[in-house]
Amino acid sequence: MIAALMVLLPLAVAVALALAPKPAVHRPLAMFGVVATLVLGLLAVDGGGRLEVPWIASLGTWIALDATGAGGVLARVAAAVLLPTVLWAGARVESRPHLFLAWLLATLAGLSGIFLARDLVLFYVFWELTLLPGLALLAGWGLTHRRAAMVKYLLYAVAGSFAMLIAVLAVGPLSGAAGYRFDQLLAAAPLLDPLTQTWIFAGFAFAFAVKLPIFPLHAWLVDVHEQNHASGAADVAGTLYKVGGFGLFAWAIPLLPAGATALAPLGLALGAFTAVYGALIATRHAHLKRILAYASLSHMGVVAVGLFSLHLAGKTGSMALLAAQMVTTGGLFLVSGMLHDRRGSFELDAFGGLARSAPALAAATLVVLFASIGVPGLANFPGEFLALLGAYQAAPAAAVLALLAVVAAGALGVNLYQRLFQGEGRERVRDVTPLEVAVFAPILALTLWLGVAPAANLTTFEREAAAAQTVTAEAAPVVAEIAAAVGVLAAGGVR
Amino acid sequence: MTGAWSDPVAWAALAPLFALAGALLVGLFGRRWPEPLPGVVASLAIAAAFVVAAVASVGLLGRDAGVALTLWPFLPVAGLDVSVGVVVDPLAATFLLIITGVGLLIHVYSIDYMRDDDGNARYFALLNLFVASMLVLVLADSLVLLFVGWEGVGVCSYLLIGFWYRQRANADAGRKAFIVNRIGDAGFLLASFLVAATFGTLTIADANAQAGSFAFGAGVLTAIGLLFLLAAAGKSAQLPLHVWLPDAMAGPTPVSALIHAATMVTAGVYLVARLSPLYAQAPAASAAVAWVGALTALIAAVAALAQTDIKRILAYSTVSQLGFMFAAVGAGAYAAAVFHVFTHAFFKGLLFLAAGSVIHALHGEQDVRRMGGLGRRMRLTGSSALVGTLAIAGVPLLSGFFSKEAILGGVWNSTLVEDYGSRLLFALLLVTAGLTAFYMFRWYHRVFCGESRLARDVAAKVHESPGTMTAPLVVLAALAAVAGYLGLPAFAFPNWIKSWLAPSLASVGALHPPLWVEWLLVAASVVAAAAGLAAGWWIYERGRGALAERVGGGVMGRFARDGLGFDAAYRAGAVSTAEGLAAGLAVADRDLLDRGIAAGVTTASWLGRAVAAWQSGFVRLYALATLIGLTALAVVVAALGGRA
Amino acid sequence: MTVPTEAYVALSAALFAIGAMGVLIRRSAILVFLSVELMLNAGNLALVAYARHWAGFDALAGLSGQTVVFIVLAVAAAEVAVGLGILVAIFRDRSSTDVDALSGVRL
Amino acid sequence: MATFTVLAVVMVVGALGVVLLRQPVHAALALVGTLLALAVTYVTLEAHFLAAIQVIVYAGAIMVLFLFVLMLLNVQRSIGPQRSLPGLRWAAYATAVVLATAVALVAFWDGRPAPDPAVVSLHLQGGSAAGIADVLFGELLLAFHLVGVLLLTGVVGAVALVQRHDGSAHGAPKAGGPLPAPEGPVGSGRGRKRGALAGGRRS
Repeated sequence: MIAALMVLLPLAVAVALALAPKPAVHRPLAMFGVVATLVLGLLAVDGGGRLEVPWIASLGTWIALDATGAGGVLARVAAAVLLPTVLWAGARVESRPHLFLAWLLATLAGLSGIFLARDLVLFYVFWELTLLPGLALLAGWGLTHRRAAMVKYLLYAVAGSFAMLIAVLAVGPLSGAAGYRFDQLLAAAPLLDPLTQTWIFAGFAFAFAVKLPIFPLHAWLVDVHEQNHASGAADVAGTLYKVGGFGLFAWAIPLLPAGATALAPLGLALGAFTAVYGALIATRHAHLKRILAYASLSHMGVVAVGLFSLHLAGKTGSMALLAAQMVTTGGLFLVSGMLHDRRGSFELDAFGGLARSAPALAAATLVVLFASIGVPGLANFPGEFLALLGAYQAAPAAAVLALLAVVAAGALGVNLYQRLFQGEGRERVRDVTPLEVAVFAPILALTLWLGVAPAANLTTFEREAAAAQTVTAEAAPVVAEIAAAVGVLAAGGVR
Repeated sequence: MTGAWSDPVAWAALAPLFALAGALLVGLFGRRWPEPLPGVVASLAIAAAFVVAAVASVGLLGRDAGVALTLWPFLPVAGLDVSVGVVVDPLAATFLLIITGVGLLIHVYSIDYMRDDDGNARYFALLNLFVASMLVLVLADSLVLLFVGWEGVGVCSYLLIGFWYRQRANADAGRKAFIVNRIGDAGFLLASFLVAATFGTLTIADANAQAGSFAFGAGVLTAIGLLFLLAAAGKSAQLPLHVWLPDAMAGPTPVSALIHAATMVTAGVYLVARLSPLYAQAPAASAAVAWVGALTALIAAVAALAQTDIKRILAYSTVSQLGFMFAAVGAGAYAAAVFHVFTHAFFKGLLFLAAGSVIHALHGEQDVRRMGGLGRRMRLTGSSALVGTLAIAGVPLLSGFFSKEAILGGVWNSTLVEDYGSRLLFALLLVTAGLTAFYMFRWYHRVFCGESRLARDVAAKVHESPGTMTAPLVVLAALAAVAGYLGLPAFAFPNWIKSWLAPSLASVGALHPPLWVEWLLVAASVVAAAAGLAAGWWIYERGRGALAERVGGGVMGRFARDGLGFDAAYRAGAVSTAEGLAAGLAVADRDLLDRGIAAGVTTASWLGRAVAAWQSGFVRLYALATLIGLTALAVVVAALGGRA
Repeated sequence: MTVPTEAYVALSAALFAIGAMGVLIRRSAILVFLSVELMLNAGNLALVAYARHWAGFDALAGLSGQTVVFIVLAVAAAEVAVGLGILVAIFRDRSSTDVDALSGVRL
Repeated sequence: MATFTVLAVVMVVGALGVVLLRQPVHAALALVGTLLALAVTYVTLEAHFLAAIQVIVYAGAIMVLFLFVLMLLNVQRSIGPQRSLPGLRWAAYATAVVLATAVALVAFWDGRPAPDPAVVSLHLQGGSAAGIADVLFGELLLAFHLVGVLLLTGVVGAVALVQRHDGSAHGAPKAGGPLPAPEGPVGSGRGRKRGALAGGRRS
């Protein structure tokens, strides 16, 4: 029931915001929505966060939600990151702020749905629904070339969704599962023959790769970020919506272990390449948001590497990194909004020497930036370390390549800091305002918390990863049997 | 090795917390405090850390095992069970004392050195944060936590080198240090992954214990050792990753003293010493460590000969001395290496602080060609610097002599790298020792002796530094003079430090040559130091300096001054390769991927328009199309003979 | 001798084709309409012809076929009413019944 | 056979007249001829009721309606001289010939046995009104009702289409006559309609 509220409450608040007459209530209402969702998420940690109600009986779909697992952690982090975002957007968005906030809340509702859904069809529905707020934020508040960015985004998203829809439609009937609930699918889908699994997995993986995103399906990401509203708040929503990694972790890999095994080498290669690719390309750009987009692409490469290692530590680490980058990349996008506030531009050439007149801003940015490049003790490190550790066990070469990306990301981080904050300052800019302090506070707190005491989250992630691993191990002999049978049949056919 | 908070030794775990608390206090509020307060608060934090370190060290006396304390779980994943935990043992305690002790002196020194700098609070916050990271590094019980400190000191070093970030060169130097360190860090991570894959643990003690069960010289141990060598080379500025340290002199001089002489750069030595049971099983990796160290020592000493910046000479000297330590840990003389870390912290910290005092007096002048004769105007600084110079040169009965002799003897007698040319290593180090004496004599002479070559306006204002700056100099000079007596030559005298460190370090068998050989080794190092000093005296005091400067001005001299061409090679090789790759990928991303997809979209919409052109609005055309379709159907049916 | 059904169908096909031809080559909407009527009747002829044919094999088929023709007649009447109405409306708007002139009227 | 041949010739000639005659009234009269011949053909096919209906409804009512509209609109001039779709004429001829041939061939190649005329007569009952009524009010009752609804809708639709919206239903059109006024003052009703059509074009 609490899990259902985590979806419904932000949705209701979003509707209320869209209809609310008085500007004075908009920001408190939005804040209430996010805080209440966060509190619900925290309440749902033990047991109270599960729900199972039949939905469309003839299709075998369920309204099944669970806030106690890995998705619950991500949903909570997403809500926590939206807290400063709503605060910031409420003050920074000038035209129709209540609608902007409403779409942010709708994003939160959709994300809760994606993370909590324990029914594949329900997951798919939320997956698609959450596309709308992102598009609306881009369409309603984007910059000059938003149209092109939107079309691109939509094309990629629809192509991915189409692949996933086919996969969803295939996995149920082909496996003969009793329904689309996760446990029902888990009882049947891993027993599919490896070839079928590979095809279905490919469908899922395509959709998830678009949303991760990884090379070569990433072209939409940069344009969308560049064209989003200058406050950076919409970019945070976009960052939170990078749920491809979660899809792989929670659905594709556990349900289709043989397919995952078959395609893991490709995923490892593409992920490692993406990591290096994003980090290197980011150094060639001079537009702050494009740099952040490419840098986060690099993170997603590491996430993919960790997941496709199919190693316990790798998968666990990928989820931790996903949660951490919500905070750090999201935080950096908010910083980009603050910087845009001061200089009216995202071009790096417009900056330099800001640390002199805005030392607190520089320090806070530095913490988030260093967290983002994986400095230990801060948010991204545990995830990055474990993801690469897992990757090393599966494919040392991929880990080495991804480590190059870590080096390159470090170079990128210090380059960026130097061009923004160091050097001879031009005219003075103001240091952090009280609002910005309030925006930074949760970001920094989360950054430190995820970096210093990640154990509780990691345990949750690992439990889920390990459960899937057990199923894989149990299914393995069956899969081998089926494979052998297929081999015999094929041989007979040849004869 | 278990511990509880009731054990005073475990209180050492509080040391980084004190430093961290100081960093937070000063960092958050220090900007609004009146001038000396940030420095005082920061110094008090370090003093508190020093006290618990001292208590812990005293508590450890007479025990044969350290104290371990697990604080909270960190990465409880995949059976690794990494937690935030500390180990306080003699090795850690030694480093704790060095870090907090020298750190405290440098904090005090900085109060006046950094007076009137508008980044005062930031400076002390970062200095405290640095100490905290360094303490985490040496206290860590697992490779992961060690890496937390490892990167933490890198980050603080980056920020402190680029402390005066308004000059581009300073910020660039910080960036360079960070990136080069990051390369080493990649090695550290890879090594950790290999450790996890091989031993199934990331706890240092467990890994060391398991390494003992592997065959002597096992390939995987060698691989781990080499990867950790990469990490250590990055942090300790060893070949080929030494290039950042000379540039790191862009930071404030006390920072150079603390980070780039006394503490952070010794982290690589600490790492190898901490993993000594593993290295003791991997002779090839150990030999690599020793050879990297010896070559670095020689090359850096040669580069130091030609430098003209008062701090760059000391920086190359540091690289060179770190090479000595690496040669020692590589050769299995772990205690000798740690001993040299110990003494080096004093005399190199002293030399840097003396240099800082000079720079302070000369209002920023750093070129030794425009100094000279300062010993008469700054007596305290000059005499302390003399003690430091003689100590590092290896003059008998000063601390550097004992630790350097221990290293030379350890290398000569090494069984671990006996098959990898230990005698040649010894020769290299002996030559380097001579060079060290020579270039340090040059440094001292050019700054403090002879005619004054100061610019006139500067000369008028030269003054001795205030007491908060000279007091640390005096303390360090005293320590640099006497610290060596903790480690008298082991073959003839009681060597206290070796037995103190014994529980923490692997014991590697050493050759035991006849006593006269041992004495001969001592004599050799005395001769090397004497020869170096004599050559310096002959060239610089007896007026042959012009000759030397002419040689230095030639091609070879320029080559040496530019650090033997490493920077240029990296710029031409790695940096431009990476930049070219990035440029290529960026172009590919835009032109191939983005435009390619855009072209697909354009084609689709062109097709759409082409098909839309059929919808002309002419009803009769539609009718024709319909009719043609019907006709085609009829023709097909007819062609099939009416059986459709 | 009975005329074979095939002959009627062939005649129906010819009428249908001529009607279609008319739809295509006449530009006056009224004449297009007349041609459409011709096509409808060609279809009716085929229906009646086959109604007679199948009446030889099935008791109900013949009359059913003829009844369908009756319904087609009724539908044609409705169609004419609406069609001519549209025609008049267009003529009022354009003072012409040229179907090509209506090419702008499209989605 | 002779009867059929005569009727066929009459009908084809009439049909060609509909398609090819320049004067719309002539074409309409040619269609009337064709439909009357068709009615006779129905008689030869033993569909007497249909033949009667054909004469009354088609050749009578519907064609009268056509002629009435022709007169009303008074379209004497053939449509303008420009040919908007030049190749269409020949495409139409060719397609029509191919279609007719193909369908005829299909019909002939089918090769079904001819029915027994006696059985045919028995079952068709001469195509009487009673026989058709049996089917219409039995098997096809629903269709019958739907046709009723359709007719009603057609009537309503026709009225709605022809009705003027500007309230001047009885007033003379302001710009009547065969030639439209390309510019100038436009009647409000016409203006609104043109607007509607033009709007459709844009979307």
